[in-house]
Amino acid sequence: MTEAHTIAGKERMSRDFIAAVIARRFPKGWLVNLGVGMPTMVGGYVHPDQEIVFTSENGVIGYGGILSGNDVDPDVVNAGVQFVDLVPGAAIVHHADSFALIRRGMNHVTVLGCYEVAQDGSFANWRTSMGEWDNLGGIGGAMDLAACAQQVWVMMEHTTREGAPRLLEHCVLPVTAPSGVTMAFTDLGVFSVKNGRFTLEEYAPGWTPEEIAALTGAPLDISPTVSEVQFPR
Amino acid sequence: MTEAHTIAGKERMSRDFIAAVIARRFPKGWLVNLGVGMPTMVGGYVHPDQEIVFTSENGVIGYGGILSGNDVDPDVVNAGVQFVDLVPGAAIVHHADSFALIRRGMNHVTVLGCYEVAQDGSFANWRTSMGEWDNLGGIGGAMDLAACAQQVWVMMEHTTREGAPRLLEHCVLPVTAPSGVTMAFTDLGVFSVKNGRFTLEEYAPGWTPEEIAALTGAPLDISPTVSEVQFPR
Amino acid sequence: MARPIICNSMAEAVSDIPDGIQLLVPGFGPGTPHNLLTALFNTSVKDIHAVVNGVGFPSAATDGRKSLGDLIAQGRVRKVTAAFTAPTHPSQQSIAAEMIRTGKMEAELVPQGTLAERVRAGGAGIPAFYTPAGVGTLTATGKEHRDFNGRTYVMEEAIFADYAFIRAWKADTAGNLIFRLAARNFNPIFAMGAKHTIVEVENPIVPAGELPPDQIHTPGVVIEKLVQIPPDGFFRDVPRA
Amino acid sequence: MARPIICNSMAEAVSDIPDGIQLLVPGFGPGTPHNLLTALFNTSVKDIHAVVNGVGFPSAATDGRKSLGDLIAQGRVRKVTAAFTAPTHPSQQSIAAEMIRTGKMEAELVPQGTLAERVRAGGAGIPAFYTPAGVGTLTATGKEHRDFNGRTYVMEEAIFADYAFIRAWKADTAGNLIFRLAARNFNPIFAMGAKHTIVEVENPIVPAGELPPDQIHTPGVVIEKLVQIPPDGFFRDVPRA
Repeated sequence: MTEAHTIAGKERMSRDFIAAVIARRFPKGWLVNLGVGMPTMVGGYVHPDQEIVFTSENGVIGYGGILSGNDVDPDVVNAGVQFVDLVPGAAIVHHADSFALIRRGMNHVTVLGCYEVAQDGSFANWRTSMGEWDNLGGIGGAMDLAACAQQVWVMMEHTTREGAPRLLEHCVLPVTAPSGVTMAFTDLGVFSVKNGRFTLEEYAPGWTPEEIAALTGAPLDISPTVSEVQFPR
Repeated sequence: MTEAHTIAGKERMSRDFIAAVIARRFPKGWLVNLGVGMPTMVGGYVHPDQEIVFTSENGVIGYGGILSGNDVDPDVVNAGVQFVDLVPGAAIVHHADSFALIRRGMNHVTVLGCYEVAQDGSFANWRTSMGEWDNLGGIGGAMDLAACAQQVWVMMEHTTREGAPRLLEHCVLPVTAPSGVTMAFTDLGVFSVKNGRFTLEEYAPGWTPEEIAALTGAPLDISPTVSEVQFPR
Repeated sequence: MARPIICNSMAEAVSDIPDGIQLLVPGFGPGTPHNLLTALFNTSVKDIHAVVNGVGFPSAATDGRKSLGDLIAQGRVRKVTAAFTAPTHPSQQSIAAEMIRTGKMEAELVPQGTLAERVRAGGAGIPAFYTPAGVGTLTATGKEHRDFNGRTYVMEEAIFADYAFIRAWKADTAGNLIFRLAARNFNPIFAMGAKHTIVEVENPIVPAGELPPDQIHTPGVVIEKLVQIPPDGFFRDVPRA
Repeated sequence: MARPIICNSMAEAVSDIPDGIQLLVPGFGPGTPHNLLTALFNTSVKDIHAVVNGVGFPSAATDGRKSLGDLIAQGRVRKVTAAFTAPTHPSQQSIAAEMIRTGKMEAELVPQGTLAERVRAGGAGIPAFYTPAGVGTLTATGKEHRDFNGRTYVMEEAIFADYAFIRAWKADTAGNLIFRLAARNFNPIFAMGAKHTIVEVENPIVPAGELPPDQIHTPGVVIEKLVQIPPDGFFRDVPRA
């Protein structure tokens, strides 16, 4: 435990809280790709009025929430191979057409899980080893999405279990893309990533910008309109 | 009229005759593309036992004969935009998938119309002008087909209206492909094209190999098994 | 779902198209967006770069329908990229070919499969690819050649256009499209190959959810505008026979 | 129509597969050809180069079904080309990853969209294409880079395999295939991406002509063998919840 991490005796935002914070930020009618892991939770927090279309790498265009129980359709899954339902107006395409649409820039945003994000917009989410290149890792569709979505948002823990920052000046792990992240959502706040700088836009309830800056591995600007994160209704 | 052409007071094979000669040569189960013009007539002369599948550049896989009258389906056409019917087991794909299959080498043979064919297997069928390259011409799918079908057969008149040969040492017109033709079917006979040589395999009824050689603009070998074309029953 | 705009008329659907656009025009006999082409003809839009299988002829129809050939004949098409820029037979005459020959219209002649794949690539975020079609012919003149596994290929660059006009058989309010038989042809790839895709639909546009997700040929997310063909519109190509 | 061979059993369908093949294995949860993979496991085929989304794990199922992971665990897979060669999280263990780490199995890790497009290209006669995916990452190491319109892309070469195992929902005797919902995934492109394509079919194979031509996802002309999943076969993935 680093000294900085002791600040974290305070409660951080839950994954569901972060998912809701992300979900409310989608402008109406956006096409959204949700990555494997934490991001798949975001689908549960959009409002019908937002008319968000969720797309998945496996060619599902227009799915709803994650399902469980015995009523699931075994042939309807999202990118995390979780059972989901199709919404009215859904369409299915094959994998090559799915990535054709992704590369074409169909997605207004992709929300991806993340180990590290740097102030230049690079991020790392597919390999935890820094060793020599040995073709080991789990990329999935993240590199295609990161290179081609109109925006890349990352959803992540602000620090490692040991308290080391995950928002950095430079990524230490191999990157998923050398640039592109515009927003980072952590358990401590909402950060924009622009012009090579992190800016704190919203902070977790009970936290101060200074406490968050102390847990951040890069210079942190504070937005003039910074405020506490509101849990969306 | 050249002197040679006066030999042509003799009757040449009709287009229907040539179409039938081509049709009977398809081995069982071949996938056959028929080009615009004369080749589309070939479809009317296959026997059901041959189980030939005709494909068209516009994504129709499995069509039958050319139709006329009021019972045609206006949405079912071949590469010549002639109305045809679909056979049981037909499938429709879009234009990019259609040419994906063509480039993949799906077609055992493409039968194309032709102005000139040379002994090296090159042929010309898309432009009648020898002038400077001005982007004028009608290629259609011929270049994709000629480059990618497993075999290229050409169906053509043996001579121009003026009596000049269309089987040549070298094409004069701009080529559709610099090689690839394996068989040429003309109104005077059937010719294999192999190792840089034309070989007469069958001659039109009433014609002699020598008469045909005289109307051919390249050296003509005579097959040891040469025979008169039999009109297939 | 994000929804395309459903227009009330063909005129409305083409009302904001500026001069100078690159326009994809599908069709291979059936599947031609006659209604949108006619509506475009009735605007003043010019300097069009049309991407199309064949440049065609002015419409011979007496019912008011117009084709790309009519726009060409009026000098409103700056350039064509096509697999047929002239009739193959010297006995046939074409206004378009004459305009190309005399320098009044620019032309790019490409193999049909290359044309289809260039637009597919554009709609798939692929800037260039290699094909064997055309190698050793005039159409490969000036293009980069490269060998893979002992065979020579030519590099072709993608086309991603400003606009596409599409002709669909069925559509829902989410923009999902189904085409009918050989009317499909270039439509699905051209629908993906442009920034602004406008669709004329033969059947009444149904609510999202009514078309089976497994039977959609073009996902609605790439569609900007839908307009149903009105009762007095140009519905089907008349059988020629 | 030219007809694919209809096999009487999974064992018959895989009986002539030699060692050393490159094999396409689709599936993304649903759509995995479990029956053919199990039949292949029960042969002695080895030295396989598998092209697959993820290397996976040995099957945990108690019903006898085997996965690619079982073939890998037996050392019968020489190489994998995949978008997942190891679990992303260090807490997870994978036999496949350990074999790759220790040099017992060769691996090529590629972005998923690149994997899909490489096979699509192979099945489309396109030897190489350019993509932005992976530029600036380790996966682009040693690959050719090139700029188009001011953006940098990496060149990727096609994959055209010896064999593909396919899982279809419906099929006819002409080999035409229909997939169901997200079970489609890699199946249509992998079906086109190999010299020998073998299909396990969930529903009874119907006579040619019974499937609507407009609803075919894979045209039968690329199919070599069809085999219906028997009553005691592995029909569907069991819901996990």
